[in-house]
Amino acid sequence: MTFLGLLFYILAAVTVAATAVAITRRNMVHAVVYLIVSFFGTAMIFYFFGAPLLAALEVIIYAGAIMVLFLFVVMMVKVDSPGEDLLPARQWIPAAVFGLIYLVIAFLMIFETRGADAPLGLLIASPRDFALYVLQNHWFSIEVISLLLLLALIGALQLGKSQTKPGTGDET
Amino acid sequence: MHMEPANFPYLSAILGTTVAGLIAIMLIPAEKKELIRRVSATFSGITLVISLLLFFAYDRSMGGFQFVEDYSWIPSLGIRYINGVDGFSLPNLLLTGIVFFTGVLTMWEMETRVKEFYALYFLLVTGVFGLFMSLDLFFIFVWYDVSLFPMYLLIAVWGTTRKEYGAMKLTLYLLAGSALILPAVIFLYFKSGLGTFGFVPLMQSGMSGTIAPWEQKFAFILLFLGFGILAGVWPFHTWSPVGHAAAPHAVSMVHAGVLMKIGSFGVLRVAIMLCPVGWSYWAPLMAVLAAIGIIYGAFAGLRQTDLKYVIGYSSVSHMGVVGLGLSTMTVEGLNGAVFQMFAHGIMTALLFSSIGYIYDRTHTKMVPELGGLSRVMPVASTFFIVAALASMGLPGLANFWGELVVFIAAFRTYPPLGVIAVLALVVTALFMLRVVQRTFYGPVDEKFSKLQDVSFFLGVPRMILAAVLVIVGLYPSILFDVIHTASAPFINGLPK
Amino acid sequence: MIVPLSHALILSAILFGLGVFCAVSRRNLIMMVLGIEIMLNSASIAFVAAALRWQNLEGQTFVLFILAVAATEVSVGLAIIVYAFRRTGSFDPGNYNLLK
Amino acid sequence: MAYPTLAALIMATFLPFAAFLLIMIFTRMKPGLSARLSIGSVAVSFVCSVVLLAQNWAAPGPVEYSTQFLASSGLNVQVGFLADQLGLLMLTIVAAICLLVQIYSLGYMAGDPGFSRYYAFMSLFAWAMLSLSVSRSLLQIYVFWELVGLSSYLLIGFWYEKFSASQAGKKAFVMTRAGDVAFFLGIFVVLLNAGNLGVLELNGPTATRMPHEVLTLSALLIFGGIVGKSAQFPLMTWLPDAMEGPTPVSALLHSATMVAAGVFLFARLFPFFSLSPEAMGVFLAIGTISMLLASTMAMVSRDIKRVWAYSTISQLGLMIMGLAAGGYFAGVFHLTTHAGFKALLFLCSGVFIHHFGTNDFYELGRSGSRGLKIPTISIVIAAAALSGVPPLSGYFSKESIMSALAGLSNPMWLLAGLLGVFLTAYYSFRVMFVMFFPKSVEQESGHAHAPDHAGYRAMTGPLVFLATVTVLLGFFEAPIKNFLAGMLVIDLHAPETNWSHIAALVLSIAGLALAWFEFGRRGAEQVGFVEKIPPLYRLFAERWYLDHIYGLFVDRVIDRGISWLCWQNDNKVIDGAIDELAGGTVEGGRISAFLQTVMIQYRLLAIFAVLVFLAFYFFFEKI
Repeated sequence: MTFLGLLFYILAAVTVAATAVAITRRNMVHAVVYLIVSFFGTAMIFYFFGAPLLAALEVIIYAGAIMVLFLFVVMMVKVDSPGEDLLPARQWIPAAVFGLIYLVIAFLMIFETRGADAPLGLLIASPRDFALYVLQNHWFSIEVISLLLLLALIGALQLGKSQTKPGTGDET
Repeated sequence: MHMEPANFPYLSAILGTTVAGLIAIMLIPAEKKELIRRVSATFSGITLVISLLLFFAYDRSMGGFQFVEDYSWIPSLGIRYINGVDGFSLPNLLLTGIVFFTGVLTMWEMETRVKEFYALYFLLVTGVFGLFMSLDLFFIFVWYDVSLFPMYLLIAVWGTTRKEYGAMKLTLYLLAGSALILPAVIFLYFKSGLGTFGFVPLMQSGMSGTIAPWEQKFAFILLFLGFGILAGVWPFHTWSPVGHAAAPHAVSMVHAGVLMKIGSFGVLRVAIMLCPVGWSYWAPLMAVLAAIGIIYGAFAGLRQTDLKYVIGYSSVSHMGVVGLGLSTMTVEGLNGAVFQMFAHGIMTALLFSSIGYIYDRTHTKMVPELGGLSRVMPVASTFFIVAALASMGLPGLANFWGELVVFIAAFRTYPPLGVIAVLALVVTALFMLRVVQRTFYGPVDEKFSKLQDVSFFLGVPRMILAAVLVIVGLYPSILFDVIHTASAPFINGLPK
Repeated sequence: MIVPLSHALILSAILFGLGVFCAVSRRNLIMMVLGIEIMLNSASIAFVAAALRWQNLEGQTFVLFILAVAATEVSVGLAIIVYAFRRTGSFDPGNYNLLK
Repeated sequence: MAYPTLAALIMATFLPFAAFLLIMIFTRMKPGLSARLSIGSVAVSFVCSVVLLAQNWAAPGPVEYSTQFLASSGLNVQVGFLADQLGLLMLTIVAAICLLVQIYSLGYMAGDPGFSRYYAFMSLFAWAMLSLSVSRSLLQIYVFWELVGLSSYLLIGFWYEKFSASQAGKKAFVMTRAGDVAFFLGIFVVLLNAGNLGVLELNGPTATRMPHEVLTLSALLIFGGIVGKSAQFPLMTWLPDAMEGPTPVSALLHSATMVAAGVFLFARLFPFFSLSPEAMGVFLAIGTISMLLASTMAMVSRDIKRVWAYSTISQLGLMIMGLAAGGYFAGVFHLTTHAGFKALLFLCSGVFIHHFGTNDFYELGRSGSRGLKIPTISIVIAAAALSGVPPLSGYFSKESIMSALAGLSNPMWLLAGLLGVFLTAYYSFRVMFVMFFPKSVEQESGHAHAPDHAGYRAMTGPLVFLATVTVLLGFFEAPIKNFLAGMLVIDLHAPETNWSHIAALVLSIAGLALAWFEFGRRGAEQVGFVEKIPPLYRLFAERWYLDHIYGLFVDRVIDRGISWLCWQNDNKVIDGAIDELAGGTVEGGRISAFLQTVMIQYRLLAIFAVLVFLAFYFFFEKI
């Protein structure tokens, strides 16, 4: 086991543990913070897997932008859901059952796959190469994504705006 | 099979008249009820006249399909708009014309949603007419469904006893039937390899054995059950009493008088004529079911207290006679079956029309609540009694001849079943006379003593129906001559 | 020389399972969206590992798009959640049953 | 084939039908016109039939007109007229009695609200019965057979507001229908085996081609129709109930003509039936049983019309015995004479009933029925004829039946016949003595002397005519015999056995004497010997419990048994299955809708579960 391999296992353990803790928090602020930890771990794994640009983006967008957005929303509505039944039995039991089956099958499938146990080589896609590849081969998709983001922006604005009008749609 | 083209599209003219009537009714404002009734009567009268014209203009010495119109419709699928009548469909066409017209007159006094009622009624009858005259399986199927859907609304909106239940039950049953028919039609379409839905080429390939025997057997049983549900074949008959009882009078008339004939006509035209090998294979089953239906309907009718249920069960019994005739594989059997279709249609229409009048006055159709009506409304009672006598198979009225011929054919082919069917005559007489006795005889009930007897105008539809019963009863050859032109060549042309 | 692909895939599978568990069993809309984020993230890990295994940048490209979609989804999703919260005063998904 | 003959036949048969239609459609509101139409048409029929009879009196062989009917239905059925001696004789009898009864009804039915309806039904009956008499084929006979059944139903239930009347009509129709079904099946058997339904063909060589068993079977089945229509054992109980109808109707339909149609059919197919000795044996037995049973019932009834109804059954049984014993002429001759005197009996009783308003002859006697002179004399003549008192017509016809019975090898039949003669004389004169020698007369001033108005005259006119016929007809035995002999294929072997004549005469006088001893002599208690034995009395009065058995059968087996089962099967089994199916579909829809309508997370879970299963599937598929 190499040093990097050891680091991967540590990071993986941290990520899984942080995620597991996050999804069981009653307080959403705590949950989001734990999740940020999880995303940092993921970013590190991306880096080891030779994707430095993606690692940076993971930190910036996921851990930075998205999680902060969550924090804003949680704080804005100021509800720490006191009444929430954390994990209702009629939901988590089937979820756990299916999840376990899923994991078992996933493991079986992964170990059945030939060539999956070969260790990965070290290789780094530099941001420049990556950017060139994307813009050469997927420029149209990039445009579509940008349009999507624009639409999301307009949509979110619209949703937020209709809130401000008094008397519309408060109660049905 | 001989196909004689029409020099004028009479058949399309019938369809055109009903559609024109439909449009005309839609255009009239709903408040002008009287106008709507008159328009309906006019247009239905025109169809009656045309169908009468066709009936008498049909060349009996030539036979075959006449007044044929043939236009391409969807060439890529081989669907053509072909209309034509032969000896099997002509009596049914005339029956539809008569029942249609008299039905419009029967509902003259109805006041709720007149416009919608007549519009749906015209739509229903358009489908029925189309089915009887179409010679393309695709169109037959389409017309079948066209005639089913208005039925649901007509019963659910204007019906009486448990109308939603009755309407739903009827629609589900009949759609189940059409779900059996469609696969069989498509199956035949592909197995014939002709790429056509045309009736005549398919029939020839059925006769010549291009469609293999097992394929015919398979298609036949699907088609028989599919159409048989509509014909009230035992044990798929329970929709019929419920549906009859729930429907408004004119719809009961069309329903029992014509719609059940669609079922038996479909069995004859589609199942039997397209799959003769399947027919000979399944005929014993048909005969057994029909005989059970005859005796069973009569016995079940004995216990009914609702007038319309009584008629519903008698219909089951009488349609059993039709089925028995169709199962004998003889000329007489087919003659009798088609004759019985006509006679039963007129007879039931008269029964329902009379019940309609009585119900409109007394607001009940439960036998125990009625009584003594013969004193209060002698003419209306007479109409009912005439129809009841016809239903008992009394000579001199139309039904007797159909039953006689069918029974003789059945007696020749299946002697035990023939005996059972004849024995049912006693039971039918018993329950019909019971109903007549309890409804019309006995002392007059106080609450009915002020009721009016049927007026001349309202008597007209009943008079027409009763007159047809008597005329055909006294001179049955008027129908047999026509039917024979279709049945004899068909039976003689059957593959050995 | 780091780890076999299978180990990365196992990590991804475990994270996906946790994400699904979160999305399905927490009675809280925000936590559901969080669960979806976790699932997307686990998929990203699988993509990046696969990109490394087959020396192909296509996998990384996919992760880029996943990031974009995740950002879009979260922004619109959270906006809807806030909107819905204003109307019902709750994050409980059981309350959203007007279509029933 | 002479056209005047055909025209006469058509006029004789179809005019009443025209009258029926006219009355039903146009003149329902005009009773006088209706009656005139009806009587006029029957009168023309009568004239035509008399002309035909006279014309053919000397002509040998039958006259036949036929045409193909229903050719296009695939059946080969000939219809038309068969004017042979028997048919013409029947035609004349029917037309004559129809005419007389219709005239009589002018008085009897006067003022009834259904006067027009009455005449319409009478015309319908006349049409059907006249056509039946000259029908050419069995199918045609069946058609009119049913139509006379219909008119019988309508006329029995004429006063339909009375429950018992409509009940009796229904009973009559259904019971005769039961017999008719056998007849119908018999027609099928004949048609399928002989290929022809013509009466002449069946009596001729066609029948001999049929296998013997089939012939016996068809004869027995056709006889079923005769049993129903002529009210023989075991379908006899409808006839006494049929007396609920107006008395003229009873006179016309239920004694003289319609019920005699059964015997007529027997005579029609006599050569055919006689090909099967086994069947003839059965007929003989049934005729005998009916005759004796009905006589016993007549001995205890207190209702005058019912006594005559039982006597009708008994006399019809006697005719069938005569025919079955090979006495063709005897049976037909008794049919002829019986039509006359039985119609007379009923019409006379009708006058009494109309006048005194009761059916109980004890009551009639107490009310002073002797006061009505013409009816009294006529009814005594008729009763004497019924009992076989010489020189009235009944004497001659009964004697010839006795001779036929005496010709049989087994003397049992003759003894039964003689017992019948004795009982007949006893019960008919029981009625006479009770009516005219009552123990006490409650004289009411207005009642006793004869009314003298048009209605009464209309009623008594036919009585006088019929009484004359009854007195004279017996002396025409020889000419009628010669006339009938002209048509017969088989020989009328009627051996003359004097001792049976004498025995019959002695027994009828003995019956009369017993009746006199118990009812007629001064100081008699007027209680019959049967009434002194209560179990026997009850058995007779309850009509040997036949009605109870039928009632139980219809109620328990048909209504509560089969019909109940069918109805329950429809409701529970078939509808239950369908409703279960529908309910199951709805339930299934609800379950699948659950996934769509409940919380969003269940949907997610469902998606995930499907995903898992897909993974499962692909994984194991790969292995």
